[in-house]
Amino acid sequence: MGELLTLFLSTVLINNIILSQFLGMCPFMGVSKNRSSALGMGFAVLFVIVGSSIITYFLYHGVLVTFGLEYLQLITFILVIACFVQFTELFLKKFSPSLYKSLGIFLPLITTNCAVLAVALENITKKYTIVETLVNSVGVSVGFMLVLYIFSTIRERLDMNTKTPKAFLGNPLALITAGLMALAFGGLAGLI
Amino acid sequence: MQAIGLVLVLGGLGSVYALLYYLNKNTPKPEGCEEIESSCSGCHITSCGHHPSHNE
Amino acid sequence: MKRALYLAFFLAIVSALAGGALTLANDLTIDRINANKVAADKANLELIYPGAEFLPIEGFDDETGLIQNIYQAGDAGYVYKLAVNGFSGSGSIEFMVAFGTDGKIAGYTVISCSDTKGIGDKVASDSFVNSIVGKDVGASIDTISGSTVSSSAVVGGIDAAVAHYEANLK
Amino acid sequence: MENKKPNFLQSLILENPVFVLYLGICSILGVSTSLDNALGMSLLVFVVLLFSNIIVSLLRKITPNEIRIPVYIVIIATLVSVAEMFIKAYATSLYTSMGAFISLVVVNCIILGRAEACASKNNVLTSIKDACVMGAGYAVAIFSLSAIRQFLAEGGLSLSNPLNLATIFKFTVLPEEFAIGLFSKPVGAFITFGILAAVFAAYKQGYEAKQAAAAKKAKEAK
Repeated sequence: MGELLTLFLSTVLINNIILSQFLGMCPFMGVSKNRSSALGMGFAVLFVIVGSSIITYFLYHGVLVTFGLEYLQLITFILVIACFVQFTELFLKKFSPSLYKSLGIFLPLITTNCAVLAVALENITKKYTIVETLVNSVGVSVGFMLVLYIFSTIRERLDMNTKTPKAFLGNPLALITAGLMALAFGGLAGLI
Repeated sequence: MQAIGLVLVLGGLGSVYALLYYLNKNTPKPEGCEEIESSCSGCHITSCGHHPSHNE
Repeated sequence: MKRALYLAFFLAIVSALAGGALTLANDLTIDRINANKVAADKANLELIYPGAEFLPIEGFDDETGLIQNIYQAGDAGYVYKLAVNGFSGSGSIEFMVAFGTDGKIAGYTVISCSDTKGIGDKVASDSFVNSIVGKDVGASIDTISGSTVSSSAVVGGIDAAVAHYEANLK
Repeated sequence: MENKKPNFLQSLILENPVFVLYLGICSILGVSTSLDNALGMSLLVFVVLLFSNIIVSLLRKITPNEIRIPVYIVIIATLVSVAEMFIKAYATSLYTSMGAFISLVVVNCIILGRAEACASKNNVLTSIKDACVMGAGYAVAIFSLSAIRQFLAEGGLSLSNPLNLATIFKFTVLPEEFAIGLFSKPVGAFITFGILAAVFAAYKQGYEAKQAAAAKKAKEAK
């Protein structure tokens, strides 16, 4: 149990998907304008990463390995993740408009998101068991949401101040702030 | 044996993806949500569903 | 509805063709990749057992997930290749440790270490190597002060290898 | 200076896919620690972009319009898988140093973006030209970022041929103790990228201001 906790803590804080693996930068740059959309994005990513990690895990060990088709891993994972996102959006549209109202607008953004694919591939290359796969995917999504939320609170203030030089407005300043956050998160490395 | 597995897996996934993508595009958004525009600024990421390229 | 079926059929064909192209590329490169895999480790294996004949042991199960591969070096002993989570993230230190049939640790070499320069890479320092090689298999190994995270990760890896060795191969 | 089309060099900076359009940031930040990676990544992205543009523009007449994007995603995934196999077979050192970021080129927004914006509408020749321009823009971005980060982190630059590891050139200027290890870490990546993006933005703003001034002067002169 302790080992799973270390895995969880290390994926959330130390090997944070954004700050130390640079993945999920596209949504990070685009959607972190305000806190509510950051949270919505976080939950949408959590749902998609956990769902597609489970499906890809069983698809790989169940189908690809038995047929000896490991080299098809990349294309099958992409198709599975894309199908999963489309299915979720379709399901939300049809059956729960309220949930669609809060999460639906983020789903199209995650279709070809680096983080989702990277987690699915990592579960295979790191030879994780199903429990570790779950812990890893939840940890990554929580780490993603945490950094996105913290960043959106900072960014709201960033856009308000008028003294930033014109060239730095918008994304360049956001990246430098992300660098400072990576420095802060780097301090936690000794935790485990 | 391998070839059958390949055609089954990829053909199956491909057709399911096309079907879901097509169905998804044709199901209208639920009534209260037409006007929600995502807060992301006009970016150039074509893979994002909101990118104009998806709804020609 | 007919249009949807046509679209589904079209993408199915494209995906199947893509699979065919991948199979072709795979057949072209698979033997070279496997040769590279053994070659990559052979250089390090030679450091421990120069000139020995190495047999990769397939299908070992190891729940720690740290053991990458195991090689049998003739009748001299077994060499474990491990990747442990050092200071800078998962799999940041790769090393090999060898257990001789005489019950002693026959060798320990670091293959790659991407931890912080000057701190993390002390796990490859001669003092640390000498503190491991020659010890009995299963004897306790102390970590390096100043780079506890990296060295304790390595020691954890060695313990996992010892556990597997004593359980399956001794 | 009337409002002429920016020459090739200027368009590399003005519409740089990475620093101006912010496409493909994930792979660039992760890989740009050394010039070898930069060379490997820009070649990989260029080759995949070139072939994807060619195949997409060849198939543009028969791809049904509704599922354009899914077809492009399948094509790009296949090309990247094939490229990954060949890298694993012939350039193993590159594979170990770039690792996971190779297969992440599949979701690289530049390739899909160009396939959709350009290749699906033009003939093969324009698509090839577009792939070269975008590939060059990507290479400019990743080489400049990697050069700065490697120079600061290791006190010098080195480039080796990925196929046989022969060092093409290697020089160290700063002595070892002046090397700032921070720049090989994520912190350095973010900050260097932010500053470079600001430099590109400043150049673009300067360029547009000049254009606007020239256009105004031309209008007054009339």
